[in-house]
Amino acid sequence: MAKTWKEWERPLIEVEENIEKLKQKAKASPEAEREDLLKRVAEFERRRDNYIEVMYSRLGPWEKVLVARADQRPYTLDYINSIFTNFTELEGDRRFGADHAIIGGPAYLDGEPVMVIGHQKGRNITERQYRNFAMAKPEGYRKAIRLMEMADRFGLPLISFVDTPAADPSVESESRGISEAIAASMLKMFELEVPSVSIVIGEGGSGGAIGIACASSVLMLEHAIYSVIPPEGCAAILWRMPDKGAQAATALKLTAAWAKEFGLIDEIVAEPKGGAHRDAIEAAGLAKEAIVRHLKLLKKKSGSKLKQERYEKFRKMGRFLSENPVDALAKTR
Amino acid sequence: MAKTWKEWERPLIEVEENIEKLKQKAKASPEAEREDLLKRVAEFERRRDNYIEVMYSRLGPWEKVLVARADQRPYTLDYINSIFTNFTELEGDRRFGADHAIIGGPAYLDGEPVMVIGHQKGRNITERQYRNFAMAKPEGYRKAIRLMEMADRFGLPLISFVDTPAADPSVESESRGISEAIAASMLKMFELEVPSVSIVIGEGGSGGAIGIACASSVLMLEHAIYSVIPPEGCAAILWRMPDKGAQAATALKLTAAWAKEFGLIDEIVAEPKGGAHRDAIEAAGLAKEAIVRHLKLLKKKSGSKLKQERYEKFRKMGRFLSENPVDALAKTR
Amino acid sequence: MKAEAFLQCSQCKKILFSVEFEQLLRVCPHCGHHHRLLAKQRITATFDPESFEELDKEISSLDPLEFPDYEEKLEAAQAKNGATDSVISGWAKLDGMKVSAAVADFSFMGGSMGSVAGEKITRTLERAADAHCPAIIFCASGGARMQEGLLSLMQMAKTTAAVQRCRENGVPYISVFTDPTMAGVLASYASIADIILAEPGALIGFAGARVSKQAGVSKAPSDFQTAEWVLQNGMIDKIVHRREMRTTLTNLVKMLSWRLVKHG
Amino acid sequence: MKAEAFLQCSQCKKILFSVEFEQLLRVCPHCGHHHRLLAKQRITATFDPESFEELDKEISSLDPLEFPDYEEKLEAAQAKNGATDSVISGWAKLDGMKVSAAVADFSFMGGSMGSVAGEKITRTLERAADAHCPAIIFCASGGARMQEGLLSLMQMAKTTAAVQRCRENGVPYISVFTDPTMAGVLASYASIADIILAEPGALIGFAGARVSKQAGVSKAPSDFQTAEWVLQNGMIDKIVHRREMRTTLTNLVKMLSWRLVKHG
Ligand SMILES: [Zn+2]
Ligand SMILES: [Zn+2]
Repeated sequence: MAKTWKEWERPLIEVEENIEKLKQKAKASPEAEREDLLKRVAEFERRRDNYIEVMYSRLGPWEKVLVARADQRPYTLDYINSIFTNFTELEGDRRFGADHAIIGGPAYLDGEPVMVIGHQKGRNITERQYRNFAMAKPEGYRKAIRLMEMADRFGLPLISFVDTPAADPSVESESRGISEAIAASMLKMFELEVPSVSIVIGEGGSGGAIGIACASSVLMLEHAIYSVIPPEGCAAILWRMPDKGAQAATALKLTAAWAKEFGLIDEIVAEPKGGAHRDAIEAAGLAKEAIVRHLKLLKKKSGSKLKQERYEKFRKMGRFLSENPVDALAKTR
Repeated sequence: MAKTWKEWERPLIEVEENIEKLKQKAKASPEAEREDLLKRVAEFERRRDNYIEVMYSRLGPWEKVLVARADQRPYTLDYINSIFTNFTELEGDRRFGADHAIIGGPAYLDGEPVMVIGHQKGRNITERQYRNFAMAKPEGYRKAIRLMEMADRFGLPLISFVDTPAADPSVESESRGISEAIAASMLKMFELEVPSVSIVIGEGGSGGAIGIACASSVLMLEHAIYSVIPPEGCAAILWRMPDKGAQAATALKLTAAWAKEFGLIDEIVAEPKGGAHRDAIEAAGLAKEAIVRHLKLLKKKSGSKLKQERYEKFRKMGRFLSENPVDALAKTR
Repeated sequence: MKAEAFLQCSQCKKILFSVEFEQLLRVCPHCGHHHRLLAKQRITATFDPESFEELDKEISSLDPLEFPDYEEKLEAAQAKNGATDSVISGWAKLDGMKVSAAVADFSFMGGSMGSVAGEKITRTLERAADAHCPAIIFCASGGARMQEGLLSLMQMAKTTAAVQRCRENGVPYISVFTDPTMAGVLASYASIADIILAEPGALIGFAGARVSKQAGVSKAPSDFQTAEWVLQNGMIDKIVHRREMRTTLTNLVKMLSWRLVKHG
Repeated sequence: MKAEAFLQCSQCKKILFSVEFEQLLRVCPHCGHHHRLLAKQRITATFDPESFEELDKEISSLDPLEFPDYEEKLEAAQAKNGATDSVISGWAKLDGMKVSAAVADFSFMGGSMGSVAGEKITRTLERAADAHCPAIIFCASGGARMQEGLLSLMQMAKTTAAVQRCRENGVPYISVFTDPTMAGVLASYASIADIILAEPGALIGFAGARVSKQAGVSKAPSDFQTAEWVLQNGMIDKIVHRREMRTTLTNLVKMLSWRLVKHG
């Protein structure tokens, strides 16, 4: 079982390498042979594309985990830079400190201002440490709350990008109330009278994710995951075997399809063929289209209506058995 | 020039000691002499009472500083215990840590609930350290803000006791935003739709004091002080002589009479003869009478009216020269 | 459970009279350790006698994910505990005053919050908001119920939204952290109550102590994640001994709901 | 002041062309040090050319406490600086957009806030709230003006109350911390702006560094009370180079006042 996205995509990478070699060979070959080689390159490329398409249309839960965590996957700032203009990062939580795992600030979306927040991962070791692996501390959530308040005060719709393995569980974060910060952030999202759209672009990791994902519309990328616990953690608890992550991923039903099936997200946003990391620009374009479409509908509603509908949407979440006929009806949703 | 209240009250203390000696002597004397001695005791006591009355009716600014800081002066908890019932201290700032320099919680005032907050000094070394000399950190002000929000949410009038040399100026307090905390606390007081009464009971020390003193009615005890800077600090800046505190105290006009004269407080609350420390129960009784009287008037007003009048009261504070006839009128207030 | 005449305090190892131990609300007379209570014991210890009226009894957990062994675990917990899930909810009274209450039971699958617990907490808060009476929730939970996957995570959002309803209606909500109050429960409705009380020594935290200690740079102090540590960090308002809980709650609830109850 | 052709950077000691130095808005081309600006220079550097319309010119300081030497100090400052007090206030424009602005001048009695500065700041915020246009305040102050005693302290409350007016009217308020922004100014209107920007290297703090270092247990880091340290502590939103200030302010102000300006 592959443990990383790179390991799992290795066959594909080998094909890519062979294609590259053939291309080089063709370049160095005499005219007569070259044509033949280039034909083979084209054939390989066609097959590779087919392979990618099939492979990515049949991703199992564990492969989704690997893809969602892929270190080439576009991160929040990639989406921000593609989708918005004039993004101006604002930093302060006004309480304790700067947090680089959650970023945010106002920006224009098609010429109208919005407030953007999101978890930010790092692409290399230095960046990852700077971003604390996108695990936000209390300061991150309190900054998010401040920006949400600002959005509400000035009538800017809120858009949040969700991509975190979990909230920071360190002793320091405990001591400054990471639990309170997450809960207060959710509470603030339910108070907002502006439209809000959340989009899970990679890892929707438990409390750290839901902390900024209580929006009017919750979208989820095709290959993103959203889970109450990391599959490895689940496996460790269930079977005392953290390496049974794949089984746990299956058991947890952490895919976009299941989230939609259970009525916990509003829409699955398609990714480019072969995953968002194969075409970050196209991925951002697809995400933007969905965000804009949802915002357009939400903007027609009054603040109190937005609040009420947001409440009702989350209010319905859950599945249980009820002997009360009214509940019983409700649960068949 | 006396530097402490004890030093300054020394003559009085000596008189007290002499009276005590005479009493002991009388007790040990034969009947014949005793009567004479007791007469002398009575005479001394009468003179002492006169002396106290005269002394405390003519306190200069520096003597007020000494009395306001007196380590026998009643502190916030003394007033709370006398004035209210069922006071239940609530501790959390929900952000960083407990602060013991500002305390607060709900309590009953004549059978109706109110929210009480106040700076708390300590009476011995251990207590003083525990209370950080009543110098609140950001946590203290953020706790106060939380309690004010709670008061507003549940319609409890707010009563604050002001008694601090200053806000905590340490590196840690700076790093967690003591300035923001004070400003946000004032801001919250202007947002309240419940009646609020502040009473300066001892030292009203600059930003640390005003942070919880932006109330609908601001009262001040007869011998309390209220100042933009400690007189010693002022002397250090002006004359590079911190021991010229007495001159600076005079220059700063930090007495209740001046605060009233400038329209910066609403009422001076009388203290028992010889100062609040001579009869803490009576002092609390006098404070309670004033608080209750102000609250009674304030409770008749709507939330928006309270807010507006609070705004207008502070809006008028300041003295300046204006060539504009409208301002000129205003400044003659 | 068979009633034994004696038992041993798990904390100080001293031998206790069972009858006395129960009279002391399961607080050890020697070391003061607050032993866990079953939900029903908590209700008896806290609210006016006979005042508790249980609601939401008709709902129970499904196995929406068809999660390995979940059905068996649920059935075993139900059989052992007698309740249908980890939270009991309903109306109660404190010194005659009506309150909407929920009490979690750690002995039922670690007090974990799945769809049923989330629904009961939500209803408890909604009833308080609608009836304009205070809400009191005793927390005791290891966190979200893994076996219901994302549905469990969403209970954090759902219960938080219900707290917002209480706020909007000016209804006081007090939560009490009992041993343990952790993870998804701590990071949702539990931590945003107007007032938070805790029992002495209760374990209170977001992540398991092992995880926390591995992360970050600071060392965990010896009292890490105890009620005492959490108080010192400003996250709760007061540590209240079990025998004082009823009085403290009554006092607070009366003061904060003064406006809701017509006076004069 | 006589214009010299050359001058020396007080920070890096390098020799600068006066003309170039002014063109660079008094930022040293060698070390990047942001030298202090007079209020008028700040206005020119920030707002649309010729757009600033000064108001509140008619008010000036009294000596209500008859404080030793205050009158003389005031007169000397007025003579030296040309302004009547430490704050200049009025209407201005940013890329054509009307804003209510105030600019403090450290060279006037250390930018201290007495009744006049407090009144001007308050009016600036009130004008913004009433006219539904953004407020921008450049701070530069050692704190409250001691010589006006408690009247100065009350300016903290008064200006804070005016910020509340802006909030209530949904009007954005941006404050910019320039060197130095301290004490009573920092602990009132300055710190509760919707957005806080700072110039690089600006000194920002509540207490004088000497006092801070004596109090408490932590050692002050080498960058204590600089804009960079304050950013790291979450107290401000962004450090902005002086040459970018105009663009950054314009961009932010336009986004936050979108709803105030009728669109579509
Ligand atoms: Zn024991
Ligand atoms: Zn230089």
